[in-house]
Amino acid sequence: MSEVTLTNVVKAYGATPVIHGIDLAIRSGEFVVFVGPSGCGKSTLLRMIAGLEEISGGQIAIGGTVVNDLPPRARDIAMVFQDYALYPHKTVFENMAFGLRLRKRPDHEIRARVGEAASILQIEHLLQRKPRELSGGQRQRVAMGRAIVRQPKAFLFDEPLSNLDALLRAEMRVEIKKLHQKLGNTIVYVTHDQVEAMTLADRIVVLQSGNLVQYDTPDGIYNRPAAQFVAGFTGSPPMNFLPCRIGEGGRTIHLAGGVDLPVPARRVAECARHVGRDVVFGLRPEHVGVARAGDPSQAAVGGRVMLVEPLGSDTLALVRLGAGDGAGEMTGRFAPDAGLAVGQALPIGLALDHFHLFDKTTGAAIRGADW
Amino acid sequence: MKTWKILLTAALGTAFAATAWAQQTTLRIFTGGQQRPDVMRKIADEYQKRNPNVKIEIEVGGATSEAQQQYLSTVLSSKDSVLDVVLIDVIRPAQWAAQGWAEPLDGYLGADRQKVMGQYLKAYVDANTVGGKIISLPYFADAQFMYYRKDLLEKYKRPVPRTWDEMMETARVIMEGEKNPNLQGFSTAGAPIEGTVCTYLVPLWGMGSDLTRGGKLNLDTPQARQPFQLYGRMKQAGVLPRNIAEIPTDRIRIDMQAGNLIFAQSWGYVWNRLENDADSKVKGKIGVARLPHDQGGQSATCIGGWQLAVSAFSKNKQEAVKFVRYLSSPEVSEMQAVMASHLPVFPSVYKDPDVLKANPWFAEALPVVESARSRPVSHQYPQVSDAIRSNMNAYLAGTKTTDTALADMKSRLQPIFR
Amino acid sequence: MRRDLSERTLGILLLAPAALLLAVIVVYPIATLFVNSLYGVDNANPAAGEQFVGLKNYATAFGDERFWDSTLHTVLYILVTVPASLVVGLGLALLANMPFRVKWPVRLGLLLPWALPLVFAGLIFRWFFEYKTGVVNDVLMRLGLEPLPWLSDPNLAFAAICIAIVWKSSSFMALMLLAGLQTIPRSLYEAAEVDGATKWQQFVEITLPMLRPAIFVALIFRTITAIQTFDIPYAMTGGGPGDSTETLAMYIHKTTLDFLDFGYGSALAALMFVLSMAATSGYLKYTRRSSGRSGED
Amino acid sequence: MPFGLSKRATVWIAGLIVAVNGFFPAVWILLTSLKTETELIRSPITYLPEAATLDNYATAFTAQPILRFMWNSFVVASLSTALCVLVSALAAYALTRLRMPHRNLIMSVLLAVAMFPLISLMVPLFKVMRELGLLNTYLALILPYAVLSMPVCTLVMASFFQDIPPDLEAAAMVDGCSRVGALFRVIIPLSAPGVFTAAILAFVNAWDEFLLALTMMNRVNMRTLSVGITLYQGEFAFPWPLISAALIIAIVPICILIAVFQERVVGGLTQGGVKG
Repeated sequence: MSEVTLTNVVKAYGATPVIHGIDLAIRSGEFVVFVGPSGCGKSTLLRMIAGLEEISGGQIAIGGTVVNDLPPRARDIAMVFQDYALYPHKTVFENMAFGLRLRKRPDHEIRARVGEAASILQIEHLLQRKPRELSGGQRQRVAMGRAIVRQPKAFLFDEPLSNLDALLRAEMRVEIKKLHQKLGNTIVYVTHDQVEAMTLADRIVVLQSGNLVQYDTPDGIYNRPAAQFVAGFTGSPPMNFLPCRIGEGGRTIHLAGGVDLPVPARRVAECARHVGRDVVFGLRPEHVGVARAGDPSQAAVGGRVMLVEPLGSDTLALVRLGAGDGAGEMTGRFAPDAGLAVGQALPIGLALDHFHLFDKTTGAAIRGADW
Repeated sequence: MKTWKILLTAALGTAFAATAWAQQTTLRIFTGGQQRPDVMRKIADEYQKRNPNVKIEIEVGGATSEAQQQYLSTVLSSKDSVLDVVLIDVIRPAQWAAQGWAEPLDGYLGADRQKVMGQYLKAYVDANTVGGKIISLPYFADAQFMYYRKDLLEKYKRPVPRTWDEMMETARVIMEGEKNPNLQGFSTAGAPIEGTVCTYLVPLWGMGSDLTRGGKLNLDTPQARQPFQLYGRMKQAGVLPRNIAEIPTDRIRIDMQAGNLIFAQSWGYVWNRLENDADSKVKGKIGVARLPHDQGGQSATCIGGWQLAVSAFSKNKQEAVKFVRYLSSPEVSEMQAVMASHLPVFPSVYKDPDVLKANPWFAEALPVVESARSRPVSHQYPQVSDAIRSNMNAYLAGTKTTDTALADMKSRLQPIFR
Repeated sequence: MRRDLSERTLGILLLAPAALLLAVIVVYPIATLFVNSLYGVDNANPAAGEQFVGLKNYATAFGDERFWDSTLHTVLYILVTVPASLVVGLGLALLANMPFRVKWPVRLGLLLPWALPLVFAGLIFRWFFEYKTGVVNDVLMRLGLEPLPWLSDPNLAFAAICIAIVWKSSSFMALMLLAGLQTIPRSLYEAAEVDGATKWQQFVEITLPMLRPAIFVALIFRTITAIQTFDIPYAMTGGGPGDSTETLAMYIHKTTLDFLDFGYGSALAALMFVLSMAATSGYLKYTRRSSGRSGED
Repeated sequence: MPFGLSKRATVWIAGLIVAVNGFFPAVWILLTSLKTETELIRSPITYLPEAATLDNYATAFTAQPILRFMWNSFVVASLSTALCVLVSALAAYALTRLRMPHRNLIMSVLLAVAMFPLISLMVPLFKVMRELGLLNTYLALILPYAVLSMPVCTLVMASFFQDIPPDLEAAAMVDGCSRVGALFRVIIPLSAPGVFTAAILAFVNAWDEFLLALTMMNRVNMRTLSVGITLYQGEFAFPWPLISAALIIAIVPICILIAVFQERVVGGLTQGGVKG
């Protein structure tokens, strides 16, 4: 059993609180990713789980044991650091063996476990080198290897891929995912990269200035963001936001510049509760495209192309809705062969089944009953 | 009235200086910080007044004889002509002669030699003459005295001791009577410093013996062992401080001044401090006497004091010698005695009423100074001193026996006095 | 089009000021010194001045018991005070590296011993070890122990001098090591902590190996100064009792500036130079070998 | 935490140990400077002065021009430090960042120089200074002090220079710096902690030095502090209370200097270059 449970965990530096009472239950064997912008407290939270930061209040339990007062070495965890924290004076083998040696495991066991981890990570040929002689990716593998050999209750990853280049990062992401599937340990993983979070996690914890904003599966985070902040943080490019007002009977959404959007029938009831209110309208880029005549799932709006970014698989374009200054700009995802040109007038189709509404001041999602 | 005189002299002096500008000579004299450069300045001003063509600059060196010599060694080893006259410790003339740093004065004194040298205390004639040549002239005198607590001796009705054994006995009686754990019987220099050489030599001389005889080392005598045995007895009797091997010169004065000593062997400066320092607990309770000697011996003491040498590298030797002769005159000796309480090098000055008025104890000091002897005159005196002081110190510390200390002393001195 | 200087020419230009200063201030005097060591004064005829004597001064030194004694004392000072000030300095550095809220008293405490001129450090410690009025014996007596004649006993005097030297020099060590400590990334300690290392294991497994380059630099300089140990024993015991605490530097000082035997003093200085070369080349050899193997950080 | 102490208590105790170790002789001197000589040799000893007096301070200021000594020390120490740091920085740069032949040899020569006993160089050095006409000038001490601290400064700076990525220097040169310009605009600012450490080392070495100062400066108003303080002693006498007062006067500016710059003196080192 290696679940990790946080109950009302608080951290303050002097009088300055940085973590505001977080409750979190991580199931045994689950891969949980903490994500959020820098300064949101995600690393602090992870370090509190590791025991590297004292907690100012609340309770942390690992595998059913309250570990508040236990030093890291007694928590049965392993950690992979952002800068890898490899011991520069030890060989790769000794780096990996260090934790076992400290626990006075017999030599043959150490050799076996290090060998096994090395073969999983394909770094057998590096065992006698010093960290200095390794490439970034190799060091990353060693850092993971060091964690694996310990066979801990939980792995903690602190932005482990942030020092790698994009290609290597994608590759290592796959490796980590495979590793989790193979070992099945509980993993708590911190990143500021939403792609990593989405691809790796069983569940994601989104943190904002020391508060837990949403704890959900990647699908839930993406499709049912609990707040404008979450929506704006996930997806690439992120969700488009425009200010709006809900019209009479919840049947229309009024954007600026006189652009009105019809609310699809199945969401009218939901909108009707907020008639006349100023809210934020959100729509993901994949729901912004060229209007297709007669498609009932779309609302067509006149628009103009402001900027084109071909990605190969598809093309992103910034379009201005309405005439003149219009309702504002949105990024849309278009087919690569759409033949867009800057300045071109274009009817834009918005897939209105998928819009989100957020409170203008709190940013909280305004949810329908069907959610 | 007096002001007028000074102004007049100054005016005349300036006028004269203006005409004599062409032959103006500047003499640079080096003195230690402790030989009262302020008094020397006054003396030099007087000299300048009388010799308007001469300007005297005084360079003040470090405080201790060693610090000064280390500086002088660097200057003179490189044959620098910056200094004309140098004030040197009484133990240095032979070394200066050997190094060729001092200009021998015989030639300059010429026919005056007998007359000039005849006026000094004899020990100073010896100390300043090396191989028959006059290397320097004495500036002021010093010697080791026995200071004692007049009040305590009176209290216990004891005479001033004349032998070491009497002194030990008296000290023991007083220490037992006073029951003051801080009161020590007798103290003398025991640290590895120059003063410790005298600690060995004084009892040796008191036995009528000396370190050398006819230029040869003379330590195979029974007397050579006596000083060690003497201090051994004192240690055993508890008369000497336990840490005698750490005692430097001024510690003796401080202990005496604090009322912690009955007898002390130290230099002339101690008197003034004991009588005049604000924190002295023994004002008016101190007597000065000759140092004790062994049964059948005769009291002796070490001379100290400072000598005037003319640098061999000076470019104004003629003028320098003239100035030195002035500095080494009864007139200046008297000025020093009055202004700085420096002991005169002329027996006659001790009896001068002005001098006695300023320093009443000089009357008692004269017989002591007359019994003073010069430490061995050798161009390798520092090595001689080192051999004696380090072995005496080791003996006092208890790390060497009489036999080993004496043997080591001999083996180090042997190559010097061949 | 101005061409940049070649690296080699530039290198020579950049080294030139250092080389010029060295030549004037050190190399020329050293050369004079080696020449001097071949001259000596005939004691029978001192007035004749210094005569060429070849290697006689060196021969004399090898037969001079005092040379060997003072060399032995110097070596003993090195063997005791170099490791001791390393240990104490490391301790101070570790303590000073803790997260203090008010930092200046700690830093001042670290820097003061070093900023106090050597001569005075020696004099102050002499007073501390004084038999009757010293703090050390006062403490001993308060603890009900007998006062010790610190400076009158060769072994105690040696110990007292070593204590003073270690006090004075450990803060320099601490400063060098503190600089080294602060370049060790925190995450290494965190990794070790997570790996299960206790504080002590972290010290042995992380701090010491990571500090090795700093320790070597500090040791080299400490050893160089230890070879020249002079001021503190000079001020505390003047070499006594007897000559039992005299160092080679003190003997050279005495020979040159008191005995005025420049020839012999120069020869002794040359021999001391050989001793220090031997000591440091040992270090250098060790560093070069180990750096060749591991690639120093 | 060991011995069941809270972290805060451990930190406190650590600070106390370092501070006490550093301060106790200074405190002792301070107390001594308020005592009279007779009190000083009392047995059993007194720690706090019985009748504290400031007389020793008054005497310290009047008996010798101690402020002048301090100024001399300050001028000599700071100028020699500047010279030393400049020359050593150039040398360290040449030795670490240029492809120089015989690097190790040059380094060894530098170290060997540091090993030469100063005492035995005194007479020849005095001759050199006299030939150059520098006796009794600040230069007579500035030059030798700069040289004596050169090895340690070069070594310290070299170790910091080594850690700077070559790219930074390359960037500066692409931006239009010459090599020497890159040294002054990039390498030295980036190794500020190292330069600062080297400077402090050189400064304190110069501030402490005694033998050379004694020999090269013999005019009273050119003496440095370490020599100047010994002038308070007598041929026989060593007036502890007075000398203690002079020492306190001498230490105070250093303390203020350290307190003002303390963040950089040690704290600057935390920046630790640009690793990682």
